[in-house]
Amino acid sequence: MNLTVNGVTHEIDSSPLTPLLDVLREELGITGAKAGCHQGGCGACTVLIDGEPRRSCLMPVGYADGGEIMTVEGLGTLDDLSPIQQAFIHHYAAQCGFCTSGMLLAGQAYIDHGGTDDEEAIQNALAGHVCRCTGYSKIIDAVAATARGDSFDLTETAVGKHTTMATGGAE
Amino acid sequence: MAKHRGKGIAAIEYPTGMNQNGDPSQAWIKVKPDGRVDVFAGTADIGNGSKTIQTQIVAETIGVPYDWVTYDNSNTDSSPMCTGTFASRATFVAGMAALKAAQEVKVKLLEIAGKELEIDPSDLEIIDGEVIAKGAPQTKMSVADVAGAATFGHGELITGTGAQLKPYSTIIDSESGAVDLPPHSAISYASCAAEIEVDDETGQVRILRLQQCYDVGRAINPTQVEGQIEGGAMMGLGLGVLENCYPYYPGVEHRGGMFGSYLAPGMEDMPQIDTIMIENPSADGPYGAKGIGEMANNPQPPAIAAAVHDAIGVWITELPITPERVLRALEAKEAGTSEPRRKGKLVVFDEELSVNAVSSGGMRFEVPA
Amino acid sequence: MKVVGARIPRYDGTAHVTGRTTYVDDVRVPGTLWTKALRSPHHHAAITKLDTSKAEAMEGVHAVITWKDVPLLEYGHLAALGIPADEPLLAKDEVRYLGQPIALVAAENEDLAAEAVSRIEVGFEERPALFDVRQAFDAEAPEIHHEGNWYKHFEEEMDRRQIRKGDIKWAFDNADTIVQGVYRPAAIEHAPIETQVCQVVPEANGRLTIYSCTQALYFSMGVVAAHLQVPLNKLKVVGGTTGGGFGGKVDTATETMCSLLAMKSGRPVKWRWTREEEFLCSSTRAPWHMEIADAVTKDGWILGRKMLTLHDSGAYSRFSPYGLTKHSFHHTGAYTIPNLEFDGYVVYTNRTPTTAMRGFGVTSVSFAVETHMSRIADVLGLDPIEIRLKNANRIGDTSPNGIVYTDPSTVLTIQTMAETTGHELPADYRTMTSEPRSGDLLPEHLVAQLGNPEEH
Amino acid sequence: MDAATEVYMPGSEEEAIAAFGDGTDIVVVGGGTIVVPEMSYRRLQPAKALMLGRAGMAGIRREGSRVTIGATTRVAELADLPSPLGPCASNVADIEIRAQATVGGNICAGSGNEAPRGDLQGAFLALGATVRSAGAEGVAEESLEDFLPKRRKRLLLDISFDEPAAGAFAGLDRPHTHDYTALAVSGARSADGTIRLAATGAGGSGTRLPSAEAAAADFEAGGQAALGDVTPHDDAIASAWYRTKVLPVLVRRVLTELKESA
Repeated sequence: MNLTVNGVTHEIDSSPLTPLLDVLREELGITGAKAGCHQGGCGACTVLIDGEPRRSCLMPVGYADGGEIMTVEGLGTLDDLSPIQQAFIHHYAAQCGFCTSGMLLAGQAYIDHGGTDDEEAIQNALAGHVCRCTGYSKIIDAVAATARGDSFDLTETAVGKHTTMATGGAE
Repeated sequence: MAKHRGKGIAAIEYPTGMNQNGDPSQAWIKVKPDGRVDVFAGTADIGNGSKTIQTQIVAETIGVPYDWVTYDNSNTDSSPMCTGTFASRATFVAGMAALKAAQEVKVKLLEIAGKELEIDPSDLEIIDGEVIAKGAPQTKMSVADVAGAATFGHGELITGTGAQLKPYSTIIDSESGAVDLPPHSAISYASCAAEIEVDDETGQVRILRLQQCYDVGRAINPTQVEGQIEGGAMMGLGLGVLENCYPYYPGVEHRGGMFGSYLAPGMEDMPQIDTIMIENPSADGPYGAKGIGEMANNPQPPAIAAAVHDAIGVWITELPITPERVLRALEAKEAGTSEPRRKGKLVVFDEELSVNAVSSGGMRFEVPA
Repeated sequence: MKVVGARIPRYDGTAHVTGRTTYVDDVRVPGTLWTKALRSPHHHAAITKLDTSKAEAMEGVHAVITWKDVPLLEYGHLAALGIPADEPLLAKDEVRYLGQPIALVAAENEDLAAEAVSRIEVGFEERPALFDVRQAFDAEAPEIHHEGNWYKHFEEEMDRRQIRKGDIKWAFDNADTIVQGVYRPAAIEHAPIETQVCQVVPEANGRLTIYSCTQALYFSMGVVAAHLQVPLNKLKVVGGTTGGGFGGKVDTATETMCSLLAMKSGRPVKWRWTREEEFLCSSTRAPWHMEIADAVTKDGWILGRKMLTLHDSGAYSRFSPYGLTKHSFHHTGAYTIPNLEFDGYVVYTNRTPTTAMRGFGVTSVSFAVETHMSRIADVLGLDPIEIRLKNANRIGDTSPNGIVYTDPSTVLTIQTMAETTGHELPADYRTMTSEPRSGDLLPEHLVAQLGNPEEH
Repeated sequence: MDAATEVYMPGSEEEAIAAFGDGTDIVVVGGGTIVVPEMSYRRLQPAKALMLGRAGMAGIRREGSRVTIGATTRVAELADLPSPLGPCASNVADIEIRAQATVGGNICAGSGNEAPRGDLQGAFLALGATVRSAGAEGVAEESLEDFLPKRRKRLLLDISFDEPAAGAFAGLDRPHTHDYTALAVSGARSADGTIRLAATGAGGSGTRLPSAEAAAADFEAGGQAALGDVTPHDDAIASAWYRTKVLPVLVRRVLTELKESA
């Protein structure tokens, strides 16, 4: 079998029923997709297969044979971050970071398929991805901002949409 | 079918740092020959953002740009002791250690600069990477040059160490619970208003909006504080209406082993979350900061419980407030058994849940009458 | 320049969004063995047989460990706080919860390790289990812990955490109404997206490098060193980057066992819990049972509180006594209640041991106290915001254990919430501050009980 | 983990039928969303696996009012079909899993470990669907009701039904999208006015609700009658008590919707 991952083609030895996630992480040493559950329940392992978001822990590698896989490592480079990567930094959409690569790729696919900054549509598209840190709102903000085509200042983060600062006592 | 809306509130407090203190954190800093600053601390970043926060504290305290500072918490060989990232202590306690180490670095930088500039160090300050004579800003020297002079001229290594420890607060009277020292150095406060909707046929409770107000002391990084508050709100929502390891508690049957059977909140459960951050500086935290990470999941469950009562007139005091519990409570209401027992001045709720109803006398809860 | 207060992006933000952050599961060490655990299939049972020879004999299996391999089998994580050890690292003659680890295997791959686990011969004799904390004190309750069914080592070997303040009898005698209720928040999972994971590498110089997802590097290092009975310079804990913790990764759940396997096999060893293990075998937030009776006046003053807390600790103590103490210190919530009688017990059951979780000890009491507060308002027909403001703690008031509040902002946060939600407050509640009470808000019972705040 | 598994990946339906044989010791893999995690957790270690993904068995065909759906058609592709199938399919898991999971896999799923499986079974039962399958006695066609008990032993090839005059679906608002339907009711009314009802999540597989159908003229009575057709169970996401309480509500909602679409 052959897999093209982030533009590089690899010969694969694993059995066709091996989860794509295990092939990426253990056979190829590409660790951007995270093993959060091996149940399809958390979304941390989502990658793009021919542009479509898929849980790599559920995908038998045999079905990805010949396909183009994109992991988070292929989304942008350190000196040329993709817009959604910039958005996640600017909107503080990653805390511990373990769900982030799955969120990014699901968000990217949503935008590639014409998704807008409509919050409900984003929630629907990313609904199966669990984040235990952020409470999701900044992830939604980041995907929406990318969909809108915002540009991002990477020296500071955005003020929360529903946040007010106040002073309580004398400093 | 009817959907009912309700509102409820809660106000809470939470201690910052370990409950009885006695939890040290330490940091040390070295300055490179070009003035760049390396911080070593043992505080794990579990997503809470302590790497960023402690880096900000050090940059601010020394007076150098943020991007001059590197932060290394990667191992116990190079980093000193830190009790850990819990008890809302990573900013409040560990941040203080970093601050103290930075203060020591600043003193040493000013000493060297004083020698170089032939000015008393107390007449110098550091602003944005430059040592400047107070009142004579044209007399200055970059921190890079100071560090170079220390290394190559004075033969000195500029370092700083910081250790933060509030002594352990001992319970000196086991009868009353009294302690010998204040057991926690800062208490944070918050309030929450919840707006919910209940479907009285399926029992589903949907959280529509959470309006929350937190006294954060001082937001070292307001966006990160928002992140803690928003993330905590969703965890509190889970606690309130979704999550349960033992769906048949006290039974242990059917414990969920997957995200599909253990209901951690998902994106579609999100209400609108409004956050008000009040900065009411703490006397003990770095730059007045308190720790609000943990308390962020505390006020939602009681606010939701009150909102459910407002919506459908029943008190559900076992969490989570599942659809089943809603329907059972509505049945009890229908049957007229949900009202508290009133006797004289006593108003007794939840008698069926009480230890008095379940134990065979080994434990009782008696109210002085 | 102002760095503090600035909305600076995460220090590790770029690493997170490019997949370059190295979590423990991303560490790659050639020759690493994989680990699987034999776990208890029973909630409570005697171990009558444990024979690992068939597993050890398998090709590709490099180490099997049981309790016999642990230099110090029982180590109390909070021994420094006077909380004695009661939990073996690996079960010896008894299992007290479903999923308790009994033996571990390190093998060439996970399949082989799982196969080896299945070849360990183990026998059990089931014992009665206890799950309801309310029945733990009954004469006929099954005995499930060698020290009895509840923890008995609070100060001066008290079997409970106790708070006494003021004159509880006076409060209940003088109450217009006594409102009583029961509050029971559930056990919940921390459920970080990164499950428990550890990699240990035995180094040529005799040290162990422990790649850990711990929330507390030094704490975990101390726990490992104690079990292994080695000085700290034999260990290097590498970590600081954790894929979510929420309290669950304060437990040193994997590090010691991986270290023992690495020492025994002389090979790098890795153990990554499955999501099922994380959900079914990892420690949880405790379920709590709380009963409150408040003595209140008809205009909403809380004169006194009597409270009973049963903290469902699960099979072992771990951090529960600490959590209960914290709970007791905060059982008045954000209010000043002058007369208190609190009794709290750490009760053992045959569930997974519970541990610290976000808001440890206080999340439970916040739920109980605040729901109770809403109920009191409802019973008395008072405004739930006003009754809270009335009783709010003020500068100079004292906490349950006698500590003076110096900068409370209960009043401010509640007023702000009222304003935000459009809740009209009467003028005296709108202008209220956290300054010491006076006038109507310093009723006689508080004058008598608190004394003159100026004296503090 | 599956090194010992003999894997077949047929390129046509004929090859798939041949490889399946009489179904002995063979595990059928549709999209993989059920089989792969079961193998990851070592609950399933098949001697032989039949991967259908490239057998050309996907697609939705229409001949007049007859709709035929191939076994490996993705659940996502049903989303735009009329009720009850469309809304039922949209309610399955999340967007990524719907795009990988197959109709055949969903229908043939065994009972779940911790929660019900086979979300689509109820909708197809309500539609009076017919299954074409291969196995021990060759290719056979039978009603889904007759097929369900054999679903673990035969290879589903396609499923077909006549488009109803009206359809309706009511499910519980799940707090989550990761799992299988806690409880849902599907209903369809054919051109002659016959009403068929079925539930998912009220037993080990989808369940037809004949008593509810018989009493369907009165929505409340229909809802209560449905309880006679099911044996609700406790699991991690709902208790039997709760399912008993809510099933009549969902039946009533479906009957109401069917009436409103008249």
